[in-house]
Amino acid sequence: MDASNLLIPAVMFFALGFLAQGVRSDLKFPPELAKALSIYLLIGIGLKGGIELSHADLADAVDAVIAALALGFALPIVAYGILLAGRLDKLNASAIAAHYGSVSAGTFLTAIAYLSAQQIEYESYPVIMLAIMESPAIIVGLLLARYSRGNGSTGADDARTHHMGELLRDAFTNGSVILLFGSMAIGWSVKPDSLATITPFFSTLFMGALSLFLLEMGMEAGKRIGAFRRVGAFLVAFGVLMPLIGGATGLLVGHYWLGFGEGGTTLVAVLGASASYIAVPPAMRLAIPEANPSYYLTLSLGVTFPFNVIVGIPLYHTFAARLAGG
Amino acid sequence: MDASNLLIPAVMFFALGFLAQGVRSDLKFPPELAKALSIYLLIGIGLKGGIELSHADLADAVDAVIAALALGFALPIVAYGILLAGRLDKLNASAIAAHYGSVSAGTFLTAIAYLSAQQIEYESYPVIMLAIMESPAIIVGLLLARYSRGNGSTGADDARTHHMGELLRDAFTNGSVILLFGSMAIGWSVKPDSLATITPFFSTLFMGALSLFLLEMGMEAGKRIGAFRRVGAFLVAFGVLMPLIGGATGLLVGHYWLGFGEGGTTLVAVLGASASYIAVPPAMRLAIPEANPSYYLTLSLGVTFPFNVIVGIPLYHTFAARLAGG
Amino acid sequence: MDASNLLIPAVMFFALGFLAQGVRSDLKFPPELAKALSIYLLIGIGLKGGIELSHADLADAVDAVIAALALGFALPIVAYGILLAGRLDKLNASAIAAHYGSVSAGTFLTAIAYLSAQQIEYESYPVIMLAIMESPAIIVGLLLARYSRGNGSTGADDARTHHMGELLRDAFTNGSVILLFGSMAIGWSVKPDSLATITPFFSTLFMGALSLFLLEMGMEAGKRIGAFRRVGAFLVAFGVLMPLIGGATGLLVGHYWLGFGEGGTTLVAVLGASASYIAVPPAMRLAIPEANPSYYLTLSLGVTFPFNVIVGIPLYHTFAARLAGG
Amino acid sequence: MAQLHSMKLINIVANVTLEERLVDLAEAHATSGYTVLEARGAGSAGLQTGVLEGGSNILFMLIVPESKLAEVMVDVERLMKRGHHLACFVSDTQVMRPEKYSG
Amino acid sequence: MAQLHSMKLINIVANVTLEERLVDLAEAHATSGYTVLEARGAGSAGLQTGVLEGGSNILFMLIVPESKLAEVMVDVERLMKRGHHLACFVSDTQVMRPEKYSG
Amino acid sequence: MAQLHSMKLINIVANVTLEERLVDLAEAHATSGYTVLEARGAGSAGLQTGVLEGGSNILFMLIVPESKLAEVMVDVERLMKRGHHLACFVSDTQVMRPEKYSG
Ligand SMILES: Nc1ncnc2c1ncn2[C@@H]1O[C@H](COP(=O)(O)O)[C@@H](O)[C@H]1O
Ligand SMILES: Nc1ncnc2c1ncn2[C@@H]1O[C@H](COP(=O)(O)O)[C@@H](O)[C@H]1O
Ligand SMILES: Nc1ncnc2c1ncn2[C@@H]1O[C@H](COP(=O)(O)O)[C@@H](O)[C@H]1O
Ligand code: NA
Ligand code: NA
Ligand code: NA
Repeated sequence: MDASNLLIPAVMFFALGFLAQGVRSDLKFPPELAKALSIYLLIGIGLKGGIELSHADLADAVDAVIAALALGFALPIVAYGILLAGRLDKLNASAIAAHYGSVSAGTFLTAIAYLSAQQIEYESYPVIMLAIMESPAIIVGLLLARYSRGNGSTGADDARTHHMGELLRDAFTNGSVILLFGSMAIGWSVKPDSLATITPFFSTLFMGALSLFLLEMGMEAGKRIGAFRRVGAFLVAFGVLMPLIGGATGLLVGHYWLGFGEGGTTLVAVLGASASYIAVPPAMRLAIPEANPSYYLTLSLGVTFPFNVIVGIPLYHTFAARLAGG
Repeated sequence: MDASNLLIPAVMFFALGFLAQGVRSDLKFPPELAKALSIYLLIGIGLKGGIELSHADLADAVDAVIAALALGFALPIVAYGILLAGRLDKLNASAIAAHYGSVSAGTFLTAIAYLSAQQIEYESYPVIMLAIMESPAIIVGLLLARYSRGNGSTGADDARTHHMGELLRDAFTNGSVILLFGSMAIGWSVKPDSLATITPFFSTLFMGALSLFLLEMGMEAGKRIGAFRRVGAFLVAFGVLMPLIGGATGLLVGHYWLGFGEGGTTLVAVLGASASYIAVPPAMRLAIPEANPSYYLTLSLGVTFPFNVIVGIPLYHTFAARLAGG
Repeated sequence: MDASNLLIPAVMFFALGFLAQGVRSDLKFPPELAKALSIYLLIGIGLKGGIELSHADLADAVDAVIAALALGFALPIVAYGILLAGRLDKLNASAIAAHYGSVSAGTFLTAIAYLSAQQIEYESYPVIMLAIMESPAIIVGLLLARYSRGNGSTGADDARTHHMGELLRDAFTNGSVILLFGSMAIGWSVKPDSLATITPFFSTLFMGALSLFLLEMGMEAGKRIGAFRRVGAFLVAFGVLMPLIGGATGLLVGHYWLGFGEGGTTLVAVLGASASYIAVPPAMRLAIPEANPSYYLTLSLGVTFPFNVIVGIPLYHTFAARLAGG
Repeated sequence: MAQLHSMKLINIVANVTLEERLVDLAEAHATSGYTVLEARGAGSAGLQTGVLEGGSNILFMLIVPESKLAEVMVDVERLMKRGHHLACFVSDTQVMRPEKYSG
Repeated sequence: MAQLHSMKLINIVANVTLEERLVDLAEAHATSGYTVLEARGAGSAGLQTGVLEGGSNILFMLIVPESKLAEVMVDVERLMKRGHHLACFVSDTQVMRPEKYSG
Repeated sequence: MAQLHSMKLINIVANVTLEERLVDLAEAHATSGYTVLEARGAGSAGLQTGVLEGGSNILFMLIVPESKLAEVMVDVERLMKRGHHLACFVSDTQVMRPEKYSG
């Protein structure tokens, strides 16, 4: 594992944003820019996934989907257990757990940039897994919360989020989910020559737009450090421990279950290790309003995201390489 | 007419946005993004038109301009008549009529994408006609409104919009008009090698940016469906009938008057059929404040726009092909 | 000097925006768009500068840096003297002076587009000088203000900006400075093949994005004309005189000190002639709150910027050509 | 000028995800409309930078006749009881056309 | 603290195209300035999502001394009479430096 | 509905560069939080179009118990004395949970 591998634009722009915040620079980003970029990036991933899917082996694809569902359902439960063991109240534990079952597209794309910079091949299925993994985590989070609340009485007059039907609806109409699956469908169904007309926009520019997005995310992450004292040492530690657990699980799933190579296994590890800060927070705002957003945002954005970008990705890759090599 | 022709990114992203709204997804777009994209698209069309114009046959160009003016002045009067026949008050009728005399760049560009996907050639003049057609419609709308108001007394203290001079001024300093003609002048006057420096931005990315814009417009259209009951069955029907009238007129003008081929005739039909939702609504806000914006926005954006994108374009093209073929 | 040289997209889009404002068009730009574009442009310049720097001759680079510092420290003092001679109060004089010691990236890039359109080569060092010149001007402005205030008593409770340490900190953590140096470091350190992944975004699109930015800046400049009466004839005259002084100084520094050719000397002249309207105004808001922003914004954005884009650049280039030719 | 009539202005600062619920609330009470502004800030729910949807606020404004204030506030209270993080403050205001707001 | 003095805060929610007119209005009455915020919402003119110019609102704020309120409201009323769709509400407020607002 | 309790709403319109200072001010007085909205406008400091940082305003809103008003206003006054261009206006408002704002 060679530190110079981190000298890729994506990582360095993230570091620049983080640093700008650290030195209390007055650098400001238009808030709308980050929102626009995240929409653009999700569509770009979706299109890529759809194209891959169109020439993917169905059996393998189904296998990857099942593995993604398994990770999405299992990891939040592990997280929930750890958080309760740490004496966190059940509702905050449920909300945080959902974030760790889901994924961070920004981290995933940084990993792809990291692999590409070293000319490491990777399987296409993880892109599909990424789209799959948003929803189960949200669902598990809601189930944990319902269970935590005991009888649903408090939710009685909020039928929209608390009945099972609505619960599933919200998980699948989540903005990010719609964008990912919608553009995946477009990439899968549109003829290549017709897709080619939008390739310059959604594909050629992709890595540059990602860098700009990560610059802003670096600043966002930096702003959350101020809240570390507030969330407490246990949760900050959890924000470093949980990605290691998720990453290890992902390594095993990627290598032994899915039989991926060095690249693909690294990406599955990143799916397991990363925590959502775009799709899941709004979902939790509505589904578990009692939870404190400053907990889950500080953890996913301020602790786990930087940890994965700087330490995690190279680490998971090292182990993935060992597994593949062995 | 083969439905698979609709499987082009522009149409599918529009459908995706419409669908996202239909399932009440929490997908949100930064409002500024749509505004930025529409500016970008208008400049892109303008530049394209200017370049075309620079090697266009002047006589033909003048002919196209006259035809555009004719459509721009005639269609609103037809629309006004129909609306009055439907017992709509005169001021709302004037405001709505202006929208149908003008054009929708989004619809026009979707038609271009539709033709390109089938490798159908098209004349360059319709792009110029698009730029021409914004203003006359606005002027007719204002004239109809003045006439509806009887003596201009109510407008007495609003000289800025009600005196003929100001009326023309407003029609020609309209933001979209300025962008279209300004960038047309730039595309026409700048040396090719100098233009080449901005081509990657304004041309290579164009279709991708259009897809993103249509995704957001699909959501906007979806949001308007809730207002259908409010505007009433007659107006909704008008929103489907009028594009058919405008489209038919455009077919005749394109084929018999301008002698265009299959592609060009389709585009003229689209100019006739489409209704403005960017340039004209702000103009009507000031010129006919008494009219209810929820009427004209619901019609142009919620009814006519989706109708043209999904049904109209293929339909007009089928007839244009027949005419050209016959 | 041939006027047709001005027929480049950058200049014409600026003119279009200026004109749109002149005819009181209702054309509106999303404010966030200009902010996003300026961030994009600063990163683009920085990356370019960093790449240049990586194969630059160190001795020459150091020489250019020293020249940039000299200009950055000297010009504000000249400006300050002229403004006091014109009976302007010391604090407004200090704030305005800082703007003229700094530079306008928009003007600089227009000059690059101007030279490129005529296939004129230019040295790479001016890009580095641009990044250098933001900070010294801010520092001189603050020093002039402290001196103007006499004893720092008034600032006593505003330690953050008035103590020397903080003063330097603010000058170097300025958002634009961070972006320029940060992306310069990235361009300098990242491997070429890795940089290539973001080149389409930050380099290929650059000139097109610049045109869009200048369109909006043209409108901003146009909006400031209304304030000319308020700032008075003397200051407006200063806004034309000072760029001539700065430009002349830049010509001498570029040709005699740095030994640049026609292109490089033109760019150094532009660095001397241009006044900041992005980096310095916010800095002065905090450091010299007593100064009136409508003075310095009207001058840098409403007077000097248009003057340089339309008259200055061709003028400085003519003299640079003479010097190089002689 | 026309005489002014007293109304109540209800202001709610909350996460943007709550917008849909607040609109439903406005419609449920048949107000003449509502106004939404994008906002950032900080409070018990932590820092809301406005950059990510999960950390973006809105300022939701509702003009209602005093007769409607109580019933609307009951619904707002219900949202708070459910745990939603929001700041709600009510001010006196005056309008020219009271009938417009007394739907 | 310095003593506070009573002023009137005029709020107008209208389509963004009206901004130029409202600025003219503020200047016509020589107010010390004006403030504009972008907004969305819904009302008698329908849904204003803020996405298209024809469907985007602004919240226009004007602080005036009570002595000026009547004359300004007359002009606002004229806009409404002309048919413009807007919501105008006036609140009491207090400032530290009254002379600043009594141009 | 729950009873309403009186609070003060402090509004400050200033250049966006002042935001950091105003946040420090809010924290210094341990308010329960603060709200910021982007704004444009015009005043003694000239036209603020919101396009460039040097010409962009914010509307900074602070809800405080009346007991805290004086001390906060002293700090605001200090900013004005230092020369910062801003408009500050204070309104009466009412909230449901006073304890939330009386940090
Ligand atoms: N004292 C206050 N003054 C102004 N805004 C506040 C105050 N307290 C909370 N807010 C706003 O209300 C939002 C939600 O508050 P909270 O429920 O405390 O997180 C915050 O993000 C702030 O924008
Ligand atoms: N009751 C209300 N409360 C808050 N805002 C309103 C209300 N009624 C109307 N508005 C706002 O005023 C704008 C214009 O109102 P209208 O003239 O009814 O269309 C609407 O788009 C809303 O943003
Ligand atoms: N009379 C007023 N009404 C509303 N807003 C104002 C008024 N005067 C000033 N402002 C706002 O306060 C900001 C700063 O004011 P000033 O210090 O006069 O430049 C201006 O940019 C306006 O947005
Ligand atoms: Na995960
Ligand atoms: Na039409
Ligand atoms: Na300079």
